[in-house]
Amino acid sequence: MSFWSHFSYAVTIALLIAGLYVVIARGNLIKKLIGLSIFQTSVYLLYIAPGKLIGGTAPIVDGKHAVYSNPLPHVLILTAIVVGIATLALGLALVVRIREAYETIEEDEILDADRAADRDGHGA
Amino acid sequence: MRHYLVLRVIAKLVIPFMLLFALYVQFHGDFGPGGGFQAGVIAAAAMIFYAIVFGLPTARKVVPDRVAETMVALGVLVYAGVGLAGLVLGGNYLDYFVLDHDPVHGQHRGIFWVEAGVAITVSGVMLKIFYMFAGRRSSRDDE
Amino acid sequence: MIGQHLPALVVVVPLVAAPLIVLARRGAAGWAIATAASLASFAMAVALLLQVRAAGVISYAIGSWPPPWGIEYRVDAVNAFVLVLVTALAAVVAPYARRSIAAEVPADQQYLCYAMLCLVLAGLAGIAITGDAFNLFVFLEISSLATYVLIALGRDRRALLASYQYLIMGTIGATFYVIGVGLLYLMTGTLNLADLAARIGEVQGSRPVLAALAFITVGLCLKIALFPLHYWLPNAYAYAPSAFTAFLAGTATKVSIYALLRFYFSVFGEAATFGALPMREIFLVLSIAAMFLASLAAVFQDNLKHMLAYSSVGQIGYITLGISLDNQAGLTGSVVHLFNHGITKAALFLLAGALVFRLHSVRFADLAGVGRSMPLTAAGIVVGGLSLVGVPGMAGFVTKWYLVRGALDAGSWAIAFTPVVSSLIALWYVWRFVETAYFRAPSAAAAAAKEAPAILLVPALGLAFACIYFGFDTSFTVGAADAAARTLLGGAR
Amino acid sequence: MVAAVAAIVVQRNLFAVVVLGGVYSFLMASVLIALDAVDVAMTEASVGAGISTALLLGALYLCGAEEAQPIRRPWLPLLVSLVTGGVLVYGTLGLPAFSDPQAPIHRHVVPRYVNDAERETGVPNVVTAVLASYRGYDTLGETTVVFTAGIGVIALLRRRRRKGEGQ
Amino acid sequence: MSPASAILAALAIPTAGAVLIVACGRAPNLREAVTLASAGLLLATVAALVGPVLAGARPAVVLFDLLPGIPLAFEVEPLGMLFALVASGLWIVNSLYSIGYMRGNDEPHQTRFYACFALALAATMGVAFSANLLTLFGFYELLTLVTYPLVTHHGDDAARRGGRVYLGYLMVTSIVFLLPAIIATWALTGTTDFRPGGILAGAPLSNAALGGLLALYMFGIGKAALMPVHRWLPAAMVAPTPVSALLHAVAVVKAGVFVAVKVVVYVFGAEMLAGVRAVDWLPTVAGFTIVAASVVALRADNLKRRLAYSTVSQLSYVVLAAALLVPLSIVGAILHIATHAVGKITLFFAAGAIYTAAHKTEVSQLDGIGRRMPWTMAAFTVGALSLIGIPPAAGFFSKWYMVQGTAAAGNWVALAVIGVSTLLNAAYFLPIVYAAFFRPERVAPAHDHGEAPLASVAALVITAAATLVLPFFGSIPLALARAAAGP
Repeated sequence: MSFWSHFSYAVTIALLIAGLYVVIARGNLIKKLIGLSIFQTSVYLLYIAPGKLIGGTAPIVDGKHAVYSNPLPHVLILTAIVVGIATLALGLALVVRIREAYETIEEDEILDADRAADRDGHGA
Repeated sequence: MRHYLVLRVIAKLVIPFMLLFALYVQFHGDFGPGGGFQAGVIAAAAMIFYAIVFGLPTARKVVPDRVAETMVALGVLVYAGVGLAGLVLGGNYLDYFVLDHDPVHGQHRGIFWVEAGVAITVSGVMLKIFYMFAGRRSSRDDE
Repeated sequence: MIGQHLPALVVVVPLVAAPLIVLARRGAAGWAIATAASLASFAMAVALLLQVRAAGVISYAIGSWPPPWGIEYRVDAVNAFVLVLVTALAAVVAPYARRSIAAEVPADQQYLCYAMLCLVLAGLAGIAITGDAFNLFVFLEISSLATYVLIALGRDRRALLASYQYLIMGTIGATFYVIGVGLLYLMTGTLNLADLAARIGEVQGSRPVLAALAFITVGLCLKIALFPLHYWLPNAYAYAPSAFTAFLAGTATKVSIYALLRFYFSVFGEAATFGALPMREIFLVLSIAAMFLASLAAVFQDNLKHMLAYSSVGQIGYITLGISLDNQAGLTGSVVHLFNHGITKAALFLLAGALVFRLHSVRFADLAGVGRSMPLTAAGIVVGGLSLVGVPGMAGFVTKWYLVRGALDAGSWAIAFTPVVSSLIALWYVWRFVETAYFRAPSAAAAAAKEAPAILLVPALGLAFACIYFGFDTSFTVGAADAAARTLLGGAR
Repeated sequence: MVAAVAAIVVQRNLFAVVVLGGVYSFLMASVLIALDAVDVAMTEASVGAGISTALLLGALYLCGAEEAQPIRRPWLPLLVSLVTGGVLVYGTLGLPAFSDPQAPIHRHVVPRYVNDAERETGVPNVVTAVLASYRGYDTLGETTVVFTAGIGVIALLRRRRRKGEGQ
Repeated sequence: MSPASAILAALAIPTAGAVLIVACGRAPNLREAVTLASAGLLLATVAALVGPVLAGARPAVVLFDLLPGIPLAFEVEPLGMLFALVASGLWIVNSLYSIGYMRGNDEPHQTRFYACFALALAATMGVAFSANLLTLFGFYELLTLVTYPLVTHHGDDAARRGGRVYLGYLMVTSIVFLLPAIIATWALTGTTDFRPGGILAGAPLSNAALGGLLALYMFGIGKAALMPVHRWLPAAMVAPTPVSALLHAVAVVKAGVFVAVKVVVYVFGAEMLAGVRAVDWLPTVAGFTIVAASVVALRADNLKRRLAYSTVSQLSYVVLAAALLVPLSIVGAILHIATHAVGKITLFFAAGAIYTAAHKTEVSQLDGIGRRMPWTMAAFTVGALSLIGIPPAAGFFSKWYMVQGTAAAGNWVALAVIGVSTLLNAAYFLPIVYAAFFRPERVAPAHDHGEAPLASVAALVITAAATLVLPFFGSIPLALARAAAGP
């Protein structure tokens, strides 16, 4: 198998690594979410690319074509995209609330604030 | 951006077309790309555009919060309802064949309704989310 | 006629209930609908279990599209049991929720709370019952999103951060799962679990399959909060509204464990799972680490909910230990512990909720002497605690009995000692509560408190009693678990 | 596309990051079209470039746009993500080659969709057919996810007196 | 009442008693009346079983499956019969005594005290009659749990600390050693039922494994207080004296040695063990415990502490004798459970009476106290004689059988141990008696006191009397012991 035969995977993996890295490494809650969505989009290619057949067309049946690319991954990824945006929206809403409760969206500053609160004997 | 006359005129022109396009995507989804989800998004985008141009309160008059929230729930109910209809008519859950004496028509009908359900919920949700963020914004300004 | 559609209805009923609640826009109505829905799906789950016992595996083709083209619901001894657990806890928690949520959540959000509860129930039930790998992911996300929201509705502002962290971890986990499923799909061309199991044979041991195994394992273990991936769990449990914590603690991790079992034994197959990669050793080490480190962490919490949360991480170690033993007795122990720990932890968190309801706090400092002012609640917590420890006559004992037996069958005395020793750590942290509640001068709050209202006590003590009942009458739990273990080991699916 | 992502990783001004994110989504959409996934492309464009960008901007407006301090101890996260990638590389190298018509995904299950969908459902767009009928239950779930997110956001952001918070 | 239903009644009566006690918490007199009544009923019920059992019947009840194949089941065999007889008999006297003691020192939480006490008896009956290891284990743990509130009765820091040690030792040993041993037995033999001649007899076990299993059992039964797991016994001394009496004479430690003997006889089987070299460590450990504990007792000045260590050593007699594995010694062991019970309870009653009347706890304070409390100290003397093993006190006879046993087993070390420890017993008891009667009071007591409250004195006189007359009516215990020891 040549490198090109798996090129799409290489791209996928590059995106995946970048996204995951942002999620874990960054302290800014919004930046984390962006990383998360990149991480999710990387999966799209993993599903879609293998569905492509060179010489094929979009899976909309008309008399003219014989070869169609695989529709099932498309369906799955449509769902995946929707799930992704839903998660993003929810995450952002959370971030907004966090911002209002803590006046910051930097993770470690928030943790410091909580520790301080603990020292003052607050807490659940 | 209240006083950008040009923008408002353009908006008045564009928005109906956006909605039209949404409907096209909705119903042409069987033959070309597109379907309930995309249609819902576009419709919502149109409303959001309207809200940005003419201001949140105006938009809220056109589509009140209550309506948006109802849409959110309604869409799911429509979709799940189609499934239950399949049950009642003696098929399995989400069985479209039984929706019409001719199974293929049944399929058509089922797909039409579920796509509608998706569109309703999606547009409702998008709009509602936008209202929420925007509303939050104004609330934070006057806090 | 209804009978044959139970598999769909058990999920759809709560799923439809959610939008209805949103339309109702009222706390009271929402509560009524949620309760009705959860009771209904509980009844249906029981009926399903009986059907499965009578007729064997039930397959339900949604949309009448035969699998693998359509999505299939498939009920066997394993997931019928899990379904009963999930819906039963929902049916217990729902009545309890009214007062508890009213006390902890602002009025205009309560009906949303109930809608979310229904969605979580629908999602978890969907995970448990589905026979389609991708459908499992969709319902996993339904339950997860609803869970994030419910956690964030907790009173403490830390609930927000806990929810956010869970959202990040949960999404990463779900995405890992999708990657794994994707790899499997690319190798076999199908998403139906049974079909996968049938077709995976020819590509068994190939690299993508191994990678898929790895990804699915990590993804699900994030959801399971298997040590050391439990980072999100304690705060999530501690700051969510009490009623929901009980439901979450009793069901969410359990269902994920079920999914893992399903993939290991039904899809990949026992041999491949434990043969290809050193899964057994990995799980053994992690389980033991959880059983000791997490339990020890539980000892040093200053807050009852945190203590219970860490104890959950430890108890999950018991379950995975049984998996790693990979023999009849061990798996029976695991599955039976799914149930026993489910009811035990739910009971404990419900009672903790009763404490919150009266004392507005579950810190040990405020619980001092609560044994006198709230005797029933405290007694219930002691019962649940003893069940965690695994005192004979309690549900927890049955688990330990089978785990030790499993370890002995696996021929290792060393492993046999781990569950019993770690149960002593459980004794340690449970006794911290006992001494605080009974042998310390009452705190101001505790002295003022009255016993919790009946609507909170009845469900909670009901579960606490169940801990004792299933310690004596093990015919249901062990019977079902034994059948489940056979199904898994037999790979009959 | 990779470049855009790289930029996102290093860039610390969140506005820029969001805009780049939009660019990235458009690129992704075009790639998807190239792969014949028109529906997906359309969705990705409207969602990734449209909605999520709008949401992010809204959130930024509420939360401020500067990402504060540089990354602490980047090595562990780097390691984790690299290991993950590594496992995936290991896995993908065993996969069938690009556009191999003999790959299982083209031989099993799918043929029925492509060949019989129009006859069975009367819908020429196979994607729609599968989405709404064959795997309609997934789509119901997907709709429910959207619904959940919607009321979730309502629950979180409805203006409420903030009693009890931060105590 | 049929024997089977008698078994269930033996469990039900104390339980119901506990419920009633809680119900009558407001009215102390009624409450104590309930206690005494249920104690009397229990003794009657248990006594009703003696006849059939001596006649060779083995009344049994099988309730329902606890685990598949392992039912909650009871069966009365001679050993359990004797144990139940002793426990229920002493409960009466002990309640009588408690009434005097608890009122004399107006202790708090008396309702809780009596209720837990009754429950402890119920658990003891369960232990005595259980027909398989699982049932036994359940009641064994239950006994630990219900006695915990008794040990921590005062609820202060000292009590909490004592309670921790108590619970810690008993739970750790039973869960970490006993439970795996039971499960292993189940895994090996497929059953947990007690059987004359033992169930492990046919099991495929190497000698080493057998020795290990025996070790798990013997140290798992922490209640038998075999060194080094004896620490909980002195720690539990923080409890009120009637509780100490319960722990030492009526229920807890007795349950320990009872289970130990039962395991040796009905799980391993004496004949089977007799051939195994790998179990020879047991007599050694027991012997060491006997001597070491006696030495500690000798050096203890606190009276109750001295009694506690004396218990540790006396119980190891039982284990030692059982470990000799010859019928005579086993008879001795079983008899010793009974004789030590009556003797030791007398001593504790006396100690408690002294504390109640004179608030004295140290041996060195007891000079001349015999003149003020003649009955008490007389009883104390009788108890002491019995434990030393001087005829005609009951202790002599059990020791006599043990000595014969050592001879029969040809184990001269054990014989020596018994001899030495007898001297030590004398050395730590007789000085007390001497000082009490023949030394003048060094300091006049703070307040001029006489005997303890009547109830207490009555109780300790009864037990002392029992110590003296037991030998003359010793036929029943002896018969039971013989029946249990098998051929």
